[in-house]
Amino acid sequence: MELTANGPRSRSPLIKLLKMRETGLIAIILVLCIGMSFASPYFLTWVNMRAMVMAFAVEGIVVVGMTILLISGGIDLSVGSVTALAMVIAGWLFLQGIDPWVASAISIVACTGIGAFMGYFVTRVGLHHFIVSLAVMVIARGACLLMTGGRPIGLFTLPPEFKFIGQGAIGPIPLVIIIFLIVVLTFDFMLRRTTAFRKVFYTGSNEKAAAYSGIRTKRVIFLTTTLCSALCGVAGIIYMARFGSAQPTFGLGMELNVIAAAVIGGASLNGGSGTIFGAILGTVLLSVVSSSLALLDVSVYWQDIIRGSILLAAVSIDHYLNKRRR
Amino acid sequence: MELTANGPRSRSPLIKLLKMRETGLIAIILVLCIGMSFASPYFLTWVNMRAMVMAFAVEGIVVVGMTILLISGGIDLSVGSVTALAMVIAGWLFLQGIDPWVASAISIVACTGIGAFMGYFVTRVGLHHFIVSLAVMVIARGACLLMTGGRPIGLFTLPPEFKFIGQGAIGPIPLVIIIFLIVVLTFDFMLRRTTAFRKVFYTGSNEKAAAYSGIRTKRVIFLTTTLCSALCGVAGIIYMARFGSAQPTFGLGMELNVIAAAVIGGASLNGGSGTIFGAILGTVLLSVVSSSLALLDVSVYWQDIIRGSILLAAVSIDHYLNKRRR
Amino acid sequence: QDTLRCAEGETYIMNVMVSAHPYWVPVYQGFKQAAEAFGCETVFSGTPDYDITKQIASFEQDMVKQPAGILVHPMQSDPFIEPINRAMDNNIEVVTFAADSPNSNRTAYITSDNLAEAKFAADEIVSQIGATGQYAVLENPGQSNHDLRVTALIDYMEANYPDMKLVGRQATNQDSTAAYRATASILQANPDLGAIWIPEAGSAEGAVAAILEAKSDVLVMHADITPATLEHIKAGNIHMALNPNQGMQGFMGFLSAFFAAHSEVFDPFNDYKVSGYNPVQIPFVDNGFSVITKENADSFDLNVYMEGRDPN
Amino acid sequence: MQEDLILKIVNLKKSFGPVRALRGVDFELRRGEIHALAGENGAGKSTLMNIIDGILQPDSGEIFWNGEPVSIASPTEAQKLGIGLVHQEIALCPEVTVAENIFMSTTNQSRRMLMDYAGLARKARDVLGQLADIDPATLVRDLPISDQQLVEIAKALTLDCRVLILDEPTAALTEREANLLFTIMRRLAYQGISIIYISHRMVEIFDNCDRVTVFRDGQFITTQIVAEIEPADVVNAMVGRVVDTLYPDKLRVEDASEDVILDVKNLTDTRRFHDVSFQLKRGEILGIAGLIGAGRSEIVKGICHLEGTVTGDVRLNGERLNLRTYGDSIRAGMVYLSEDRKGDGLFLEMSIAENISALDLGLVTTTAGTINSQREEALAESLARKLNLKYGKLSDPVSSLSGGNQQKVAIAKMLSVNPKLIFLDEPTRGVDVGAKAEIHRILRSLASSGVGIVVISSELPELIGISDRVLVVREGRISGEVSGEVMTEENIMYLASVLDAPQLNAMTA
Ligand SMILES: Nc1ncnc2c1ncn2[C@@H]1O[C@H](COP(=O)(O)OP(=O)(O)OP(=O)(O)O)[C@@H](O)[C@H]1O
Ligand SMILES: Nc1ncnc2c1ncn2[C@@H]1O[C@H](COP(=O)(O)OP(=O)(O)OP(=O)(O)O)[C@@H](O)[C@H]1O
Ligand SMILES: O[C@@H]1[C@@H](O)[C@@H](O)CO[C@H]1O
Ligand SMILES: [Mg+2]
Ligand SMILES: [Mg+2]
Repeated sequence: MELTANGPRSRSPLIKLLKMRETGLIAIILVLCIGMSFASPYFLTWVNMRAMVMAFAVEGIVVVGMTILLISGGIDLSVGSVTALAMVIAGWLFLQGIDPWVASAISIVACTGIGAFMGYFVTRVGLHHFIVSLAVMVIARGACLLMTGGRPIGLFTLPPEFKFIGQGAIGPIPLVIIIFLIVVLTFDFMLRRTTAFRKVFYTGSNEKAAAYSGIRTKRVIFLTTTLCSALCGVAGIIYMARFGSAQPTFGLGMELNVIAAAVIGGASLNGGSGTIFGAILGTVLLSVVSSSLALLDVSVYWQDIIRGSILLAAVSIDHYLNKRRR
Repeated sequence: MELTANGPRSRSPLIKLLKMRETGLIAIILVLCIGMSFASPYFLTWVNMRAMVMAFAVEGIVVVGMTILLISGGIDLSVGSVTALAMVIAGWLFLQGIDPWVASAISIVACTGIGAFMGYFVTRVGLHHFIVSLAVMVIARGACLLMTGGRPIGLFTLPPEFKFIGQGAIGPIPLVIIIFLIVVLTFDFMLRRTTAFRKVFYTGSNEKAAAYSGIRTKRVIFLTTTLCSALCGVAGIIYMARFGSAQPTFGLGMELNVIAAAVIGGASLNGGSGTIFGAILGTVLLSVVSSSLALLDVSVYWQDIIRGSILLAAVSIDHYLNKRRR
Repeated sequence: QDTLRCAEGETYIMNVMVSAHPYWVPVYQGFKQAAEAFGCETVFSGTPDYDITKQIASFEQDMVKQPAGILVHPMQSDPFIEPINRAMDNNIEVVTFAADSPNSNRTAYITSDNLAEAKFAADEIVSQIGATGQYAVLENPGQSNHDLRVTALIDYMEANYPDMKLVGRQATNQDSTAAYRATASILQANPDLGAIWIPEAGSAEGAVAAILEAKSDVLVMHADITPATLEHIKAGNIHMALNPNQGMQGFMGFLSAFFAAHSEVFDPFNDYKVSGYNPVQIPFVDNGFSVITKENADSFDLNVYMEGRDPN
Repeated sequence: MQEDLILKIVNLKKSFGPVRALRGVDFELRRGEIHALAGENGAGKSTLMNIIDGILQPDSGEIFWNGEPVSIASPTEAQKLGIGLVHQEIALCPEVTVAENIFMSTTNQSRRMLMDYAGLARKARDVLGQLADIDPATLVRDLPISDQQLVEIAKALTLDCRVLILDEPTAALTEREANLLFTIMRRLAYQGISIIYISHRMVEIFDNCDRVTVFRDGQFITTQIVAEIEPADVVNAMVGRVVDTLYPDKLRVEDASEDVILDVKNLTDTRRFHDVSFQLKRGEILGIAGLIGAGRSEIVKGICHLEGTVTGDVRLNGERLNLRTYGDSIRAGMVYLSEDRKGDGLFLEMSIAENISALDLGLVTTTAGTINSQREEALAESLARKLNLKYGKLSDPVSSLSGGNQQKVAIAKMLSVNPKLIFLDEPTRGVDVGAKAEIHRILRSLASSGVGIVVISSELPELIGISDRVLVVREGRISGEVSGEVMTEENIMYLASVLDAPQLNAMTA
């Protein structure tokens, strides 16, 4: 299987592994984990691992959408509020007596519509993703407030089969993690291997050259923008099932986290490069650092300083390793 | 005087005005203001105007730094926490018995140092501004918490001459507004007219071309990064004098506001273009919208929706006007 | 006018930051109910943002409308000194609630006693799990009432129950995902954790999810309430919540501002006439707090409470 | 004569990872000479120039400036020595005006605090005036690529330099502009300035240069006095074998067909061209000539629906095309090779293979909709071989290739889809003589096999050499057509610029 987005090669698997853009990140995460497993006897337990993955799994779905959007040359600041809006719409509809599955489907369609709305302003009106998604971030948050009066919607009456999405497990593995893995693997595969997604790379790499290759770049950008919001919709529904409530203030500041994960994982803010696998590693890195600080009960007043420093160090080391390898 | 950053032309002043990138924004703001002065008898009062300008004046200083940084091709997510850190450092030093002017000077130097630190990672290590400033945003916020234990520092004992910076007025005009105007006019002039600042445009427009012309582009980027943090330092000190306290949680989310203002005002996220004048108009636009909603007692649950929609509409109209004019 | 009634158009404003936060809803209802009783107009105002300069701007814009009084939740105390004093100088009575600006000239300050809440929570934890055990806290550094709820509890434990050990202290800043992550880690590191105290409800939602998933038997207590935590109380997942009686904050807040604005009905035995201050000044009102348990939970459903009421 | 050497390079080496771009080259430049540097694509010419200009650092070797050993650490230092370089790839600031671009390094070194925009504009107009009619106040991003090339040259001319390096400056210029440039070059040389001139056009070298140095595969081969040798000697030294630099045979009269491949009627886009009608017959190669900005590119882009909205009638192989997008055009078998490979021709940071397959991913797609990387590599490899592409791995980014090799990738991309009709806009821009001959041969054989070939070229000898018929465009209209005997440079120039007779005379004088 190909593991770097660019460049189909056929070498030995080991050399391939060492040549991957992601190898540096994997190494850094491993070093952190090994360090942690000495520092805390609880780190390497199944329960801890499970909790750590649960903490980023749903956000990871949004990271997938953001990464694809970044590759196409876009960006989306509205992910946090659109995810919240997904919960709110579905929760609100459910309270109006609509079947939760139908409510969820409607909500995901609505989020997809929001993405299309942004895509329209970007590709037809010609505005920059940054400013359009910033406006939509504010509007979607406003819609959350309007629909809830600012009050979280308690959804304890959701049927157990529905809550199962967020709280159930198949064998020892929570369903949330399974959904996350399916989304990640699917899109990782599609992005590396399918013709349709290759156009995303062309468009992000040089939009004009892509247009001169007959690619309908506006459509590509429209679709990646829409996809990102649709995945926010999916994430919102899973959060709702998991927390049994819909929170209008959910996901404040999520955008920076999600973009950071993608960028740490090698996505370029100028478009044209990035991998799902890398972005998820970026998510894992951020998450391992946070969880470790909590596990070691580092003083709250020190945590941010340490967290920021580790982030900076990790990114620098990764950059250095990548530069050396090339 | 030249009013567009790019393109020295010599036409009649009227044609120049109509050709300015900023004309559309000015028109939009005027329309909003005229509408508001009908909608609310309070809008056009001196006190309301003063409150509105006071609400963005200090942040406007940060907008100046951000705009210059954007033009050079950078971005800074740490502005909010660095501004807070400026307050905290100066306040903390003052409580240790250091003269407030000296404490402020040290604090501004420290912020400048933070900027230089980021500049180092960007220009020497080769990381992206986004990720470096994100890490520093977290670190600086952590430093605020560490130095204050998370509690605001009350600085009631600041001498009145010092508080005068933030609370005093010369005639009817608050000193804060005067400082803001001086900073804006100075940097606007420098950016348009001085050879030193033209290099910022060249670097941001095409770093390679600038380097080929002998411009030390890394130094330019280093300096714009440093300048932006230094201006955060200045803003932090003014806030401290104005509030008579140092708030460790100050400026959360400020970065998006500040970047949005610059982008609305025509700064490109890809570098190479932007004006201080435009960015300040962007700030004014955002501020007028917020203030108007508050003044009209629009239901809080509707405010965000309206605010986001006006933002999107304004940017679209401005874009349309600019496209037509060219 | 010799009776306590508002003149035509006499208006009182309630000003807050993060204006869409549900916490304010019952406060404003109390404010409005009191105002209606005296024939007064009310306005709910403030900024949707968590931004001190914006709140100050909105406060100053409130002043432009010359209301009789403003009930304000100052996002931070000292930055409000100057605006509050200016309002007072302009004959606008300013009352603070839930958070104070003690060095300003505000007329009154209404709040639940955060120290008392913390003390109550500590005693309750000990009464449930005993005086020897482990506990943890989540916090939101920088918001003073939340800080107080946490630090006061820790101090009180240290002073009164030296065998209670604080094993986890994480900042989760009202974010349920962060709270989930932090709680999960604390549980991992401390299998014998007995209780957790959370100064607000947002983090409590994430914490409960982690505790349920870990199938752990930790006693959860928190301040404030949301529909989700309310359900958890009903289901027994959360032991109890301390709610700072928002209605009273609004009701007393209005009365304090209104009385101060109508001080002409009052001629007390002191020096107010010669010294020139307002005779109706109340430095501090403790509006008490309610304890929400499985038994009384039904009375704390905000959605039920708001049915048929106008939020504005 | 040792003392008149201004620049001397000894045994210079430079590698990019495994690629050894320079394997120990020598080079000598005399004061006041115009010294041509020739070599195949990827021979290392641009690399050496970038080293002389301080952009790249050599791995080893020495540089002597006026006999003194120097190390040139940056473009600023090169400028201080008096070295000016016109880059092969245009490097201008798009958001900045022409005037400011031209004086960028002057501004950089200036001790003045304030910008003198009026002065800049005036001086810019003076320099530009020698070359073209470009408003100094326009933003560079609004200029077509050929005008940008002129701005680049103007920029170098303002440098107060003692060594001026021109790396393929005429690749996008028509002869008129090129001749203006040569006049300026000779004047500068007369004033004692030394010029290094890189070009793949032998005519230019033999008409204008004093000496010529040849590199091959990163090695120095020879330096000769131009007057003493023939173009064939240079080509021989470059390629290491004798290349048939003649153009392929034209279409023989008896093979001429009446089948019309492309039939364009009354094509108009209101802004840039009007009422364009012409036909392309089976087997012929049609050339399009014109001055810079005449509208040649716009016309063919209009036919392909790449830009703008056009009205008119286009028939391909007799069928009326109803295109809505360029994608439709590609599917109909009609493709366009852009004149601006960097701007809209290539994905510089993507791999060679990915670039080549971009035009029709269907060719490398499995039935499941995934990319078949074996097939993708095979496609790239066969075209790379056909065009003699010099590369390391097919997975290398295109940006790591030399300019001429990048152009070959762009051509490979067009050929990948087996088109029915190709519009080639400056197809051999920057391509070396050997490869050029090969490309001409390929074009001819495609034409013979029934593929329609339309070539736009600013290099008239090439256009005449390869075309069976040439259309001349002037100000958005077809001003005439030449073929056979009358297909001469004079006639084409006349048709291209008849309204500009004085300049035509000056040029032919
Ligand atoms: N940045 C780079 N990274 C990797 N290889 C490079 C880089 N720049 C140049 N090369 C390689 O160095 C060799 C020499 O390139 P150079 O650009 O000097 O050729 P050139 O003689 O100027 O060719 P052309 O006539 O096509 O412009 C080529 O093989 C090229 O692929
Ligand atoms: N992006 C653009 N914006 C404005 N005008 C343009 C643009 N592109 C081209 N033009 C103008 O359109 C006309 C035709 O340009 P075109 O590129 O077709 O010329 P050409 O004959 O192909 O010559 P060359 O390619 O050698 O410059 C010119 O006047 C040119 O200045
Ligand atoms: O719990 C706090 C309240 O005490 C009030 O400060 C408003 O915000 C809530 O989160
Ligand atoms: Mg070259
Ligand atoms: Mg052209």
